[in-house]
Amino acid sequence: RIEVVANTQVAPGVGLVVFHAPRTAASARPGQFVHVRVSEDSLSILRRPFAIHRVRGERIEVLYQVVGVGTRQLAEATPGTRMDLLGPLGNGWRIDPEVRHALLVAGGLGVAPLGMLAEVLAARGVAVTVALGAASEERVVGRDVFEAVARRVEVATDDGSCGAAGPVTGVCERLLADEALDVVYTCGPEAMQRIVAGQVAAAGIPCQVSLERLMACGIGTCLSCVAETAEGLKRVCVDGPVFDATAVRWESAPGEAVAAAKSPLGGSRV
Amino acid sequence: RIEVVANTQVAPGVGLVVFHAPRTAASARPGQFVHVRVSEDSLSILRRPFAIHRVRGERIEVLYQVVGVGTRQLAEATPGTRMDLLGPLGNGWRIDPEVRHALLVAGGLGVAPLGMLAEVLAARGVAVTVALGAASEERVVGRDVFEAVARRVEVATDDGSCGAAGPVTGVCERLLADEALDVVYTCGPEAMQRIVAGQVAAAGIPCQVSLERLMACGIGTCLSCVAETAEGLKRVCVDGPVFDATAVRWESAPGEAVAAAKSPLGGSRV
Amino acid sequence: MSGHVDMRVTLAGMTLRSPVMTASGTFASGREYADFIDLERLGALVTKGVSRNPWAGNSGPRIAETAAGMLNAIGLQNPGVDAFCAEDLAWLAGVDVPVIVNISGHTVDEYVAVIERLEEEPGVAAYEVNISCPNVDAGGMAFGTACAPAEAVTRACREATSRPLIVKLSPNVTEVRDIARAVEAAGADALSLINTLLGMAIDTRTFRPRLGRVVGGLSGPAIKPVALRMVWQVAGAVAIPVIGMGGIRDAEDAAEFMLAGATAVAVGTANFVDPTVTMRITDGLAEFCRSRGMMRVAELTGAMRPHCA
Amino acid sequence: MSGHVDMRVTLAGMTLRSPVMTASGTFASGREYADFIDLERLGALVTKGVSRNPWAGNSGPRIAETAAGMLNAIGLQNPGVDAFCAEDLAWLAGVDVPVIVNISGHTVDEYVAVIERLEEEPGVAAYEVNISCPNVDAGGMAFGTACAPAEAVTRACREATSRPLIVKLSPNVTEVRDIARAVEAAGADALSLINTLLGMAIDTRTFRPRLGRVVGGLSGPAIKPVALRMVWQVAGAVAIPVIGMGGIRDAEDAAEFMLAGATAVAVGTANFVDPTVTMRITDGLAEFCRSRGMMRVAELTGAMRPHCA
Ligand SMILES: Cc1cc2nc3c(=O)[nH]c(=O)nc-3n(C[C@H](O)[C@H](O)[C@H](O)COP(=O)(O)OP(=O)(O)OC[C@H]3O[C@@H](n4cnc5c(N)ncnc54)[C@H](O)[C@@H]3O)c2cc1C
Ligand SMILES: Cc1cc2nc3c(=O)[nH]c(=O)nc-3n(C[C@H](O)[C@H](O)[C@H](O)COP(=O)(O)OP(=O)(O)OC[C@H]3O[C@@H](n4cnc5c(N)ncnc54)[C@H](O)[C@@H]3O)c2cc1C
Ligand SMILES: Cc1cc2nc3c(=O)[nH]c(=O)nc-3n(C[C@H](O)[C@H](O)[C@H](O)COP(=O)(O)O)c2cc1C
Ligand SMILES: Cc1cc2nc3c(=O)[nH]c(=O)nc-3n(C[C@H](O)[C@H](O)[C@H](O)COP(=O)(O)O)c2cc1C
Ligand code: FES
Ligand code: FES
Repeated sequence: RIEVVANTQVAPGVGLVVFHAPRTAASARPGQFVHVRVSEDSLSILRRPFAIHRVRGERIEVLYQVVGVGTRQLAEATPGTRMDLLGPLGNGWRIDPEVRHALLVAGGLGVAPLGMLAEVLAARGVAVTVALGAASEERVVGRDVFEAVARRVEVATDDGSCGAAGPVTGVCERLLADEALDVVYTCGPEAMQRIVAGQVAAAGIPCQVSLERLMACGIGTCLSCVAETAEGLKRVCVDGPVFDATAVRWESAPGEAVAAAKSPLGGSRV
Repeated sequence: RIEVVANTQVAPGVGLVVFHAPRTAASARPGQFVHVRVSEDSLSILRRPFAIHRVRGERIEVLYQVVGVGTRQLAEATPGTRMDLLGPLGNGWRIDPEVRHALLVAGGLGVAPLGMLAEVLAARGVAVTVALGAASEERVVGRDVFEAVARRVEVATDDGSCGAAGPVTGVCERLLADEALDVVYTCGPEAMQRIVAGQVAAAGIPCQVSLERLMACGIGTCLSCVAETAEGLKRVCVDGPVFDATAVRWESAPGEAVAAAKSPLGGSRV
Repeated sequence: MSGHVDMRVTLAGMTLRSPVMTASGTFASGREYADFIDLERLGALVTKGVSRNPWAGNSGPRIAETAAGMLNAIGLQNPGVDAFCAEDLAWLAGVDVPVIVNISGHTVDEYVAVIERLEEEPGVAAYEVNISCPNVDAGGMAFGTACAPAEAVTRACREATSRPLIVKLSPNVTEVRDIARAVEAAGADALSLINTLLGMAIDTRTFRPRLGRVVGGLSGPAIKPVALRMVWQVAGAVAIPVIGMGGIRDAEDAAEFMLAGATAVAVGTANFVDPTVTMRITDGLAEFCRSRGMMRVAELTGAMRPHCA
Repeated sequence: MSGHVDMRVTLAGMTLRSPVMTASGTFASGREYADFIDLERLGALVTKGVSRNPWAGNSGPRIAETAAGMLNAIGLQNPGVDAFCAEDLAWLAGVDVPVIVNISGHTVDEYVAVIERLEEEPGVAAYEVNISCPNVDAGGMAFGTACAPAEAVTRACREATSRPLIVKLSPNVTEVRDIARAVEAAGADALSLINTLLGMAIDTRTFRPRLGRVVGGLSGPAIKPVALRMVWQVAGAVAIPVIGMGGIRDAEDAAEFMLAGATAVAVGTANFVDPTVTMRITDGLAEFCRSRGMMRVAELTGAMRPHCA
């Protein structure tokens, strides 16, 4: 079982927990996730999936938004607490060696799986531009992480308290026009990812999205997490969470039920 | 909800937890108990009943033996933890104003409901003699509490590591012969209480026993905790836990299933 | 605090102050709970099961805790209807709350005998007939597990009273809608469900059953999904109102049952965990409605939306 | 570590290394679990449900968490028996563990077609026929909820194979012993139970069902008391062996099922919580026996003692 070494609030209802997880840290790739058993004696028996936000040596960072019992328990976890953690799981973002300039578009906690991606891209000499969307200035998270490695970071807030006023998709539209981009990576509420995917398709460049589904096993056996794609039903936990935007059958999107009902990503309008 | 102000191990697998519970402390009588909701999100939803061991100002002390999930969680409770606690519940020991000399016979954690009784009796000028039974010396608990107020404290251990070797019922037999007693109060495994009750009856003096049953509500509504008595079925949580030994129909004793299977009292042979 | 939300619901001709009732056998006759809550804020108080003659109940252990639930084999211990009238009803006469008496019997005649005795009493608002009792004429198999006996008890009780008649269904059946329709046809004014699921637990230390009677009734949060499913099925199958119960421990749970089609809800096992839970649920339901701009709690009944409409 | 306790059990003519099996649909075909456990230490590996043609399963959400359990409405998604043979069985050929294939169908013929196809495959140790599937000929009501259809499927499957035939019973019935006897009479070599309890959950935020299909199957610790009761009832009613399952998450749970009469046990939902749970249970069962001086795990089967004998 894995030890919590730090756990701090970084925005209203949003926390950053750091785990000492040498094996997970050593093998994690950007866009993968961990499946966490927050409590052993809880009425809630299932694990909770969380993206690996960043890796720091033997430690991994997870950004979480408190939306229910499991994330509430996670927020209460004090350093020293040990949790059973599976991972890294999932396919992670695909990084094409040809890529010179990448745009990362995050809505709300969609920043979670993009932190490590920005760092890895920058380390490979890829120019990184970031569009961050949040409800308000105080809800913008991970900005420092991106500013440390990105060429350009644009923020959009619903109330205009920071950066452009309105949805991050507006900023995305503008950046697609301004910048010479080779690829777009996006994560956030499914509805927002869908709009971004449309904009990027119109711009004629590849786009990768990260889907979210209710998950039981997290390792590909229970078929709880399937998403409809051009290649048929795919398991988000092992075939995803990252998919080519063109392959996703948005219209199906049972994820919207999740997003609308529960998703922290769904939490903030973008 | 009530705050845990201290929680320490006093013997192998036995802890003493102190609650800051002003209202409970103010109205508690010897032999009553509290019904504790150890955890709110646990798979174990029911409260756990524990005797009030002693009252100190606005605080109450509870002696507990770790036998299962609830007592394990209780053992893990750190000072500052808050728990929902009902009580004082139950009838408590009857104290007859005529009494001049009382014998308290405890087997294992049977000492729990007898601590406050010894103090209250002594405060009223009643001579108190105590017989404590345990598996071994390290398992003798509460001795200091009794020695502070009792005229005489005799110990019996199964392995003879402290006091007389063998069951506490042997010591009881002797004290009944030695001392001029007006009443006997006993708590411990039902089988042991039954033997004591027989010895005391033979000596021709009154005996009060404290029964143990599985309890759901703790306040008299669910009829989980009934015991057969001369006056018919009684609810241990409100009509008890204290009964006149002569009224108890030992032969029925579903409590033995409990005692044998689970009771911390049943835990130690006496 | 109920504020401006109208918490009243009408059920079988009764107008209840709130949809939150107590579940039979988990609240005795309310006396013990008077120290914890204002009984007069309950929608109705459902008493423990009452039989014609005194029942001793089962030998112990009578309960066993299980994951998110508990098993009970109390065996409907009760002092009989005469003692019930003399003690419980007499005390309840001083409390302004609709009293629904839960009826037990081993034969149709025993059910009827209890109702006939209670017809003499003014302080009874309605009857809840528990058809989960073992039917001695049918070899102990519960009245509630087949249409014919369920119908027979209901019809006989119906003929014995003009007061509101609620029949409480057993969940231990293949098709609860069939029983519900049979009971409706026999004259029930409302249905309550679910009673406990038959379960068992074994002590791995002693190798013995945890319950003296080996099997018992499972209640608590563990059974909520099954209860909710049955309430939804039954509410869609009958025209009479449904009282939903099974694992309710907060206002969200209560709302779920109403959304599934329940007109009122009953709280059982949760009273053992928190004696004030019925008040928390009542206040929580009002807040639930207010925060959604609903003026009447009754709007929740059957308001479940189709999936992703 | 199993040490000196003989963990073997014999079931329907098979000698299994251990009584601990996997529950269908919670373990796929084991491949994903090979990273976590030694599949060859399992008593048997029960595959996900396989049908003649590919089944797409239900639209989501497919699961919902509930108190001490979960609801699922996967809808038996599977690629069909041909793809199953080409991929899953081919991979399993390299693993030394008895493979029990779980069979799904909408009609008796579909069940038989799957078995006929699998008869060509050497790597199948036994069949587990899931009669909880909707019977389209009977308007979708499950085969397993009435004696006649349960008997019909069993008899047809029996005629199609001489391999061990296990029939998996649904718990959503009034009298599981009746179904068990009917299935035994129709030629089943063993019974497995329980499948999931039909349940439901509603999202109080959206007022919509939590499952795309509205209702689904409840599994996990919450259902253990019901499962244990049914296993005890069935073990006492039939002569063929019983495989017990429902909420097992540790060795004590497994022991309870064996004490109630199960010859072997299957672990389902717990695999999602801890992928190594089957090994923990296997080792724990051995220790459970050793600490009680039992030399053979099989001694546990039916060893429950009467109450306070
Ligand atoms: C691949 C993946 C990566 C994720 N990464 C993050 C992240 O980095 N940060 C973050 O805050 N959240 C993330 N989520 C969402 C996160 O898993 C849920 O917010 C969390 O499970 C909610 O648990 P809860 O007990 O607080 O909520 P509850 O509503 O009590 O959960 C009830 C059940 O629903 C499930 N559930 C609820 N919401 C979601 C959801 N949006 N997605 C999947 N399952 C859900 C829970 O796991 C649980 O099984 C991710 C989800 C997926 C699928
Ligand atoms: C009136 C009364 C006073 C008690 N006072 C004390 C005390 O001062 N110190 C102490 O250590 N113990 C005392 N007990 C016993 C104590 O209640 C149990 O040891 C405790 O409930 C075990 O909980 P658990 O979760 O650890 O065990 P588990 O076995 O996990 O509990 C499972 C269920 O069985 C019940 N249970 C288990 N053992 C007992 C038991 N012996 N009596 C009643 N219920 C039981 C639990 O409450 C729970 O509902 C008292 C019991 C009663 C009835
Ligand atoms: C201890 C106990 C006693 C019960 N006694 C009765 C009874 O006398 N009559 C009855 O119809 N139901 C009885 N029930 C069933 C409850 O009324 C209720 O239907 C069931 O417990 C499900 O609700 P819950 O999960 O909220 O407890 C009893 C339940 C419990 C736990
Ligand atoms: C996600 C999921 C899928 C299942 N699929 C099947 C199946 O294909 N065939 C079957 O007979 N049972 C299936 N079951 C039922 C389980 O095999 C098992 O009978 C039930 O879950 C109870 O055991 P548990 O509580 O240990 O999970 C499934 C259960 C779950 C949770
Ligand atoms: S969560 Fe089980 S298959 Fe994806
Ligand atoms: S515990 Fe409920 S009546 Fe005693």
